[in-house]
Amino acid sequence: MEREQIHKMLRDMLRARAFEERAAEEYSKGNFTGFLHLYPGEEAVAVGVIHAAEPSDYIVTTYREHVHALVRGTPSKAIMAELFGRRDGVCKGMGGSMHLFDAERRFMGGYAIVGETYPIAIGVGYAVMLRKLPEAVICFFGDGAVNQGTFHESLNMAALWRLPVLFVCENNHYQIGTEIHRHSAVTDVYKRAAAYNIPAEKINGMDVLTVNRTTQRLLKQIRSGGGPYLLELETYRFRGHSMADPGTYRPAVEVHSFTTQDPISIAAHEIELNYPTTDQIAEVGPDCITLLTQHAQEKGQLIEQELALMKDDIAKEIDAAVDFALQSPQPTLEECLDDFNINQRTEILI
Amino acid sequence: MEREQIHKMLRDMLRARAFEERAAEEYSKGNFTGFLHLYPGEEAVAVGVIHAAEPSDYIVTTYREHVHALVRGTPSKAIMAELFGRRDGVCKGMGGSMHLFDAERRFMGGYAIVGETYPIAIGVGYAVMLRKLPEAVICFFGDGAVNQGTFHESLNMAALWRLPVLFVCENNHYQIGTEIHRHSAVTDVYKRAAAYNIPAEKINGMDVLTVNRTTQRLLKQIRSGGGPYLLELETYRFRGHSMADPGTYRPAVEVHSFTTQDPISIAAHEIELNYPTTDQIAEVGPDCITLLTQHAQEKGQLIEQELALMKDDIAKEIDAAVDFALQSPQPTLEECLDDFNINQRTEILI
Amino acid sequence: MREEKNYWQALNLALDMAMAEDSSVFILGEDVGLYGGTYRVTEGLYAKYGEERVRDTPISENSFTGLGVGAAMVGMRPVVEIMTINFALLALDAIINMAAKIPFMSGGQYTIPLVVRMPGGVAKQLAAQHSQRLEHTLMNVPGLRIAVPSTPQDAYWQLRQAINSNDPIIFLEHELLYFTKGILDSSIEPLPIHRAQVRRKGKHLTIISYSRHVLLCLQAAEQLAKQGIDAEVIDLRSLKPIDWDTCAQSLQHTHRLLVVEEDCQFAGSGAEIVTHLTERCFFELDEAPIRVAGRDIPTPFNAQLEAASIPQVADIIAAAQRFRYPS
Amino acid sequence: MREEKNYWQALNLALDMAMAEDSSVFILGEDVGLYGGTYRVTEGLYAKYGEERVRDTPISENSFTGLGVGAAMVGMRPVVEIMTINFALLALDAIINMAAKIPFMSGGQYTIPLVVRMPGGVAKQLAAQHSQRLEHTLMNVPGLRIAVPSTPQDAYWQLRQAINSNDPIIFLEHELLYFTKGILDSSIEPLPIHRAQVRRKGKHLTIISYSRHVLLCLQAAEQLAKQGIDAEVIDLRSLKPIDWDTCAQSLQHTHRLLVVEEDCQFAGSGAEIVTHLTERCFFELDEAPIRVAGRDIPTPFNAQLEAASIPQVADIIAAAQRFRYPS
Ligand SMILES: Cc1ncc(C[n+]2csc(CCOP(=O)(O)OP(=O)(O)O)c2C)c(N)n1
Ligand SMILES: Cc1ncc(C[n+]2csc(CCOP(=O)(O)OP(=O)(O)O)c2C)c(N)n1
Ligand SMILES: [Mg+2]
Ligand SMILES: [Mg+2]
Repeated sequence: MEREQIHKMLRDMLRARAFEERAAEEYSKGNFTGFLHLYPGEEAVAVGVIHAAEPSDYIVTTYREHVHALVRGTPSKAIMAELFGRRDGVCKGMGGSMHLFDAERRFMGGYAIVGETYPIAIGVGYAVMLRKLPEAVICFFGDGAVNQGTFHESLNMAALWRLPVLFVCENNHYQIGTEIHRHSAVTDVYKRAAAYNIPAEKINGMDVLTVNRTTQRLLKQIRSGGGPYLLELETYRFRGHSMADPGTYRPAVEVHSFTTQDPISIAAHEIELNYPTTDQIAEVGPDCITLLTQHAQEKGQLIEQELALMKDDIAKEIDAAVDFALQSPQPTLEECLDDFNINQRTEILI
Repeated sequence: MEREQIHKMLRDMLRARAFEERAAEEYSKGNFTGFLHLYPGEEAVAVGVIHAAEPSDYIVTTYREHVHALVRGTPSKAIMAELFGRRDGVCKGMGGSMHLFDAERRFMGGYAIVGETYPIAIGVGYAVMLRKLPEAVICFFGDGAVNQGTFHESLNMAALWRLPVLFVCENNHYQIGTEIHRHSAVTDVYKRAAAYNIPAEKINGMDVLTVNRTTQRLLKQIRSGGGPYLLELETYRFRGHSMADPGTYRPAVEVHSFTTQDPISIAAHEIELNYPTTDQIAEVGPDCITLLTQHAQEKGQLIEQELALMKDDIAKEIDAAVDFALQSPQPTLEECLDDFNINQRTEILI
Repeated sequence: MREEKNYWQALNLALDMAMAEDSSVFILGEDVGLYGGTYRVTEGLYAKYGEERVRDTPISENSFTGLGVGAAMVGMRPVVEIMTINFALLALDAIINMAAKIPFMSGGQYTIPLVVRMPGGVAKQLAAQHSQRLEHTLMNVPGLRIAVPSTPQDAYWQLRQAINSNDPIIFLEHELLYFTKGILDSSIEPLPIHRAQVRRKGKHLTIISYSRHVLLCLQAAEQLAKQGIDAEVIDLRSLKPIDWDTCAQSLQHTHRLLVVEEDCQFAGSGAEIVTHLTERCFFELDEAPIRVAGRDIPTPFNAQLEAASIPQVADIIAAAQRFRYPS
Repeated sequence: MREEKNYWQALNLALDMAMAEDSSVFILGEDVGLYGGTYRVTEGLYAKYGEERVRDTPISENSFTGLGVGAAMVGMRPVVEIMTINFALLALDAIINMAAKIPFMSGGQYTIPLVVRMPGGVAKQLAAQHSQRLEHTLMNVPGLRIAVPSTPQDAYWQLRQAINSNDPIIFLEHELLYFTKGILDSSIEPLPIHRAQVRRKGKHLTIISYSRHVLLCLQAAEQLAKQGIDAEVIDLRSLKPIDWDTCAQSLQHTHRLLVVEEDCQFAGSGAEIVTHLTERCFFELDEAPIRVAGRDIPTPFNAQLEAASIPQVADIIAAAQRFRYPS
């Protein structure tokens, strides 16, 4: 892969991690509250996949979507301001962490009811199909979301009508505290696509280069009428499910090795209470950022100085985003009622 | 198979057909109205399966369930009275054609929202599992019902927790007017069970003996802890979807041969408007009743006289059922409010 | 055009005209295509516009309604038919959590020009699971609009308006109205979609209703007139928003309020109508408002009890007679 | 036992006692087991009763709620936890078309001793999809009962009563109540589950509310008292059925009705309360009833606007001040 491309991806992964860790910090300071689901550990997924997308492709995501928006090009300050609920947020403070939308970038939203991304994605795909355009829709979802009825319903329709949708499973092995063997009778998500005649494969979601190359191939195929596809990416989240979750149900041994939990050998009392930080996990486990950094260094595509510079730039960008968010005004009740609430808008009542 | 058993099954199939044709007649006379979904053509399914069930097994069915109740042992007069909405109906006139319940016979109800039978069945199965009893739950559903989200959700849970449920697909190739190739991306329903690691097979639903033998084997296995199983039965309905549906979307050539519709070659204008009667279809196509009769006659297990006697008995039984229904009183509003409406019952409000 | 039409024909025509004029309009639902629609509303459109624009779906209500939302976000104008409102319970996440909230949550970035049509109400012996009324539930959802036409003329125009609107609109069609007839005059300038209409002028009491029960109220009013009780009958036409001005104006001269709804009474649609008008017109009211509503029981299959479970003309008359009128 | 407890602890204790006493009680829901429940309500029960009786489920709301219905039909007493009420929109078919209707449709052959617990309400910056209120929708469903406890004492007893009941009961727990404290005294004979309770005696107006907003009404009443306005505060405790007698008795001496609800105002729970009491006590009322309710908008994420979207103590006070009191 090109040096420039690798740099872009590495930069985006570093930005992603920095953004998320800073979001956690601002949350802890009390700058906003609510549910905050962070992405550290899974960066290779969003970065690998979204770097393969054209601006004309569409993206549909879940509540764990800051990084997806960031990688898609939504300015970090507009995302941070949204987390702060401010008027300059990408959704003017109405959506918040779980509901980032960016129409300009065909970023079709973060959905917080598990399983909603499928119908939205096939809907956008249906429109693309009717218009006969060479566009693809990328639909993200977690391993837990696979058991929602909409998965089944929507994949069947996608296959029946050959809709241009790439279904991307971010398999981090957990549905909050429930490990995949305890929520799914078939734990290889890609195998479940056969029930709809949808081709599928599973790859290592920690390896951003493979993720990116695979996605490029698949999107090309989809844009040219190849029909839907399911791509399962194995990954791991370094933090708890959300800021409310210390993640203590995961045995330390698993956290350190990213192996899946053996449901039989784990009893409640065995759980390790000292949950490590993102940095500690990144150090011991396979970390997508470390992997790419090492790869680039080995291939001579990255020197220490470049990395330092990148990190520096990013730190400044994130600082600026927080400043921007802090200075952005609160939206007013009038704006909220008039602009976004259709029940007040009577002019369209033809 | 034993002569006696064959006679029982044949008798039940003949009763079933006679009951349904008479129900259609009474409906046309205006003795009741609403949705009436009839079973002619599919008798081998209900008869074959339910004859394999023990009294301790449970049955969950759809709105097309008169025959299931009949075969399970609910008296024909109690079913007919229910169709008439009378007080002596099995549900005292509150449920009607689509909602037959018979608690005494573990007949857990006819459900009219497509896809409801799965959750009810796994719920009953969960109770059986908790009680560690050697009982099985039989869950009926149509080919169209496979695309409802509950199929996916419930089968996953059934598999995860090894619930004692036999899922029985009555695949008559149609979801009202929509042929299976137009509603399902994978048209072999049994193949979709693999997404949950549930073993499955498809057999000829027109051959009552095979249906019965297979079901016996499967129920035994399930009762002794073998976990859930999916059995797909290929069948065909001779009538339209309901009394409101002349079934004219099915080309005459298909109706006569029971082959599946070729979605490409069928255009709206090609559809044959003169929809044949049950008898006409039974004559030309593979009819489960004809098949069993011939088989029994060939093996010397049925003589002409026995058959005539059976038909005679049945005709009398059905006449009696209609008389009974006609003479049964209308339920009163007081009964309806007091007995069945929990909002009026305050004594339990501890 | 000025012709007598069935209600279903008026809807069919509205769909046909909208599809002919605007290629972004498409229809989806169970058996809307090849089969022609359970209540014939989409008859002929599959042959005319092809299977992509008149799409037969699997039985997957939540997902195909959500499909409509997704398509609407990128500028299509989907008309989703939920075969009957009873199955809408399966699609409420798509309607409430997606369609109604996306415009707001996105800070106004997306509009959802979606119409969800649903035949519903208590028809003839369809039993408890197929006699759902859902007005109250949908009325409570900010971000939705609800149209409830009672005549072929309104059915035609309100559906055209709904398809043209950029907001998600729930279009409730009563199953017993499909074969009612009326004049469809496409030259008459339609009222705004949300405006109520006084169907009968009167001076003694105001009867407010919507959808099929407007017809029953009009029958009741004729009989009441013979007894010297002169009822004004208002057809709301829209349950969200409600045109309160038209209602309040009427109460200013009648001083008596009777609300007729098929919804179960407890927390039904009538509760909002009575409450709002009581708040607004308390000192105009000579007596307590009266509701004539569905009974708070699941719908019995038995035909007589089914009829007893919802307001009949006689119930409306009896209720109107409970007011004390100045002699 | 007489001890100070959190609301969640009271619920936890109720579940524990019920499970210990009756082996037909079992719990299911997302993360209720190994994880211990999102709001800790099921903490410790997985270790104590094992995974079959405290079952962690996949994200399949409609089916696992329906599973509860099926199990209840054969005599189990399932307590289903829907992680938050927001996901109940996916399970309404199981609740409305199955649980509420089966006893009726079967002609009384089956009872459904099912409890469906749901944390809900507007909490802190959970945004539009996680701030659903569903009272109005569930109230309209014949065949359901709805409990809305506001104190640890009620949480404990009403949950025990709900589990003992043979009818399907929706148990609404407000997310902001879990960490409120109160005395749990298991020796006090509990009120029937559906009985309302006068939380504060007063003579000038009757304030009716339920769940978390009862606490806000009591605060408002204290401040109003300082201004010489003496409010009676009624905690409904049950939204279906509603104990109308207790409400009507209060109006007989106050003559003014203020209803406070977190539900969106348009067709919210308050509409039924106002309408019913207006119908019943019209000539007792000196003035038009007033509702203080949630705004008819999806819940904004912004913290200030979120607060503005639901009734605060100041709003209740302001509304009470709008009445004209005899001086
Ligand atoms: C329908 C629904 N049920 C439950 C929840 C609560 N919930 C939020 S995230 C989550 C787990 C989802 O797991 P997964 O799909 O694997 O995504 P991940 O969080 O691991 O990225 C649950 C149960 C929800 N938001 N929506
Ligand atoms: C959720 C839901 N959607 C739609 C319907 C309307 N409907 C009744 S039966 C039916 C077709 C069902 O087909 P299938 O499952 O194959 O059963 P069959 O009628 O062929 O026995 C439909 C769409 C319904 N009852 N429930
Ligand atoms: Mg996960
Ligand atoms: Mg079928």
